[in-house]
Amino acid sequence: MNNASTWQLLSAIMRRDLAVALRRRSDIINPLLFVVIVVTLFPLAVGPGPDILGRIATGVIWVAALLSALLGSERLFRDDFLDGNLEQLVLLPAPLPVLALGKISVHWLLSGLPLVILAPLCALLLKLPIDAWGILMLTLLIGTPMLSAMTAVGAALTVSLGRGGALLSLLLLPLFIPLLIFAAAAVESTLVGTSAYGHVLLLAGLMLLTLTLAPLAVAAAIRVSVN
Amino acid sequence: MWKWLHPYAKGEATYRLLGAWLPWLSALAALFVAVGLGWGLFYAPPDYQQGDSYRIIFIHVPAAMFSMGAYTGMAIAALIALVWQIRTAEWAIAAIAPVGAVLTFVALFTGAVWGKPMWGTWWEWDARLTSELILLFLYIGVLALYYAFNDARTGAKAAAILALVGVVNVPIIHFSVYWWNSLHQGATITKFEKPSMPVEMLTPLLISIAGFLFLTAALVTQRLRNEILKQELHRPWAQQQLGVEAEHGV
Amino acid sequence: MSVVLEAQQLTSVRAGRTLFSDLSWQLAAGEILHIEGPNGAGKSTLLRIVAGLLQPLEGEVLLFGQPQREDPELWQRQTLFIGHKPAVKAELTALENLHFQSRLDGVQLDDPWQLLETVGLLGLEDIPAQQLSAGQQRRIALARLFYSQAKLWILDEPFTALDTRGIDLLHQRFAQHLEHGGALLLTSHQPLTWSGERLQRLRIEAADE
Amino acid sequence: MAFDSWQEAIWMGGYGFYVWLSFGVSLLAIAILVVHGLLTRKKLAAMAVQEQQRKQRLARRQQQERAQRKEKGAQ
Repeated sequence: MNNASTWQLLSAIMRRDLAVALRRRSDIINPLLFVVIVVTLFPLAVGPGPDILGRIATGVIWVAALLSALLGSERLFRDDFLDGNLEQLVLLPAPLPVLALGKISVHWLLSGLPLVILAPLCALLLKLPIDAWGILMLTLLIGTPMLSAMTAVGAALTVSLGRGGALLSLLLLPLFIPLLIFAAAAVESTLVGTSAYGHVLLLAGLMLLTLTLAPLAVAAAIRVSVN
Repeated sequence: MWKWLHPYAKGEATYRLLGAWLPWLSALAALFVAVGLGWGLFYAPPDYQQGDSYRIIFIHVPAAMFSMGAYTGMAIAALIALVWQIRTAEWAIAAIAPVGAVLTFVALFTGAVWGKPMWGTWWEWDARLTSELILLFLYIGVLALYYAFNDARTGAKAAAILALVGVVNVPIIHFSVYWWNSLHQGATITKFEKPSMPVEMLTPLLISIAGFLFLTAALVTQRLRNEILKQELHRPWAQQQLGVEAEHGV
Repeated sequence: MSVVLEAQQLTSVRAGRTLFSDLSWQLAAGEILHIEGPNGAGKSTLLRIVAGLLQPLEGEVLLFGQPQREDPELWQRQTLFIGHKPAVKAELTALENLHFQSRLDGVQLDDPWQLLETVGLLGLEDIPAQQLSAGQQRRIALARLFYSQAKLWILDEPFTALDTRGIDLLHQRFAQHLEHGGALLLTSHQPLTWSGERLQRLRIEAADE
Repeated sequence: MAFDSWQEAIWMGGYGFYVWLSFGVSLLAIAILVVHGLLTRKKLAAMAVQEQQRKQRLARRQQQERAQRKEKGAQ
């Protein structure tokens, strides 16, 4: 008889995911390096003038963040699927969406949060005016959990395919559009001196909605994938 | 509620029912589309501002309407497939998605062509065009996922989940794109929607919309019938339908 | 003997092929059910249905008379499933794997070292699992059986990659489990060295249309 | 009729190219969809025939085997 409570199971799952991820540090670092390299390429492509760079900085950083989220998304469920832990996850006596949210949280902790911390460096490289750094980090802080949750949906849907890479971006990138629009607009409005309060509020609302619904979709997708 | 129907009988019964509808739907579609488009092309008066270029509206607006409508229909089928595990609903996803994708393409193409005389460019980041483009990506995503799996049932379920995720996102994407458009292009006015339309233009438009409704229904029916046959190909009734005499008890 | 597990008219269709239909059986406490059949007959599918990973097209599975669908959580608390894939994290050591796995199984391990010794992994405990052999990884997975309190064990090819000593060890553990009123459902290509009437055999073969 | 002649109707006040391009491509796209549906049905029929032939082959082989076994039994 397995008497573990949902919280005990959730904490065990999260601790194990953390322990595994910390053994494979390159999986954490590579997507971050990817962002830095993409950001470095832009000044080389469009010229280093601060007016152009400052204008496109937010967009570049956000698009790079979206792409790096895709890059790191396979890590979410691929190993669990291959070694059989995904089916054991389904068989745990706890609501699967809760466990899925746990896995999403760990993924965010190791991919989203470092990106937020890295943002000032990217902003510096792209000559984003320093007044906008704070709001850029704030939008990333609100937006990256959404990225983790949405990529989890896509990763769970394609995990049993083995070659999900290109398909995954087709599925996910259209769904990232609202996030991209509102995050960029928030930074933009700060740059032109108006309040970004409304945008941030909207982003926060979207984040709550995503974090509520995405775990349900992830759970359903995992059940389909372990078939 | 569905238990009383034998699972093997469901496919055949649905197939026959759809077969009874198909000629009527096709006839209605042909009639209404022909009348609506013919009237719109030749008998409706020209627009006082846009001249005759506005006639694209008779195909653009219905296509745009049912590109969204088909997505909603697909999402409803997805919900039924996931909650009640009804296989016909799973197949309906595969039947609706290509039709919706083509309607989206039509809306996108006509919109772009219309943009040339209106804005002087083949592609304008207009709100409706942009959201139709994203809708096209969503359709392609559902189709790609559906056919990516070896097991048809797994593919259908995965596509159903994606369709539901998409339908939650479509209004958000739509709103965000319109809002983004107003932010960046305050000068360009979306000319697709007219505040008021004279009756001589509205009547053919409504007929055309009705025609596209029947057309969508007929196309989906045709594909759903194919999909049922494909999944039940090994059953004797399906082979009979396809003109193969099934042999029993060798 | 009380009936632990009951299958009622199970039918499963995978990729358009009927694997089995109208399959019914009972499994009482203290009994083993050995599923036999050629490759692709649907043995694993049947096990996964009983575990709750798959839904049968028709029919139902009952545990202590309770249908699976009614309370899946209770079902998961009473059963233990080990499939083809060992569910061992390649990056973690044997000890860490046991540590996390036992927590997921709701068990506080008093002496993990004792357990490691039982399954013959003592001395290998701090090597990442990916550097161990297939049989050793299998042993990590099967260590779950030595603390499990679950009433029903569902094991898909448990002897794969094990040496004779490992197989003997498993047999001993199975005997204990049955004595304590547990039930066991398994597939295996190896012959079971099992005597007596506790062993039931069920042969499934892909049904022709 | 909003036009005086068919030439004018095709000319569409100078917008003819855009209007007819839109209508032509749209109808073509829908026609492709219809034809694709019809072709799919044909392909399904071919697959059904194939499957039946496979079954017949299998049945014939089984019959042969049975006959051989009988012969052996007789010997």
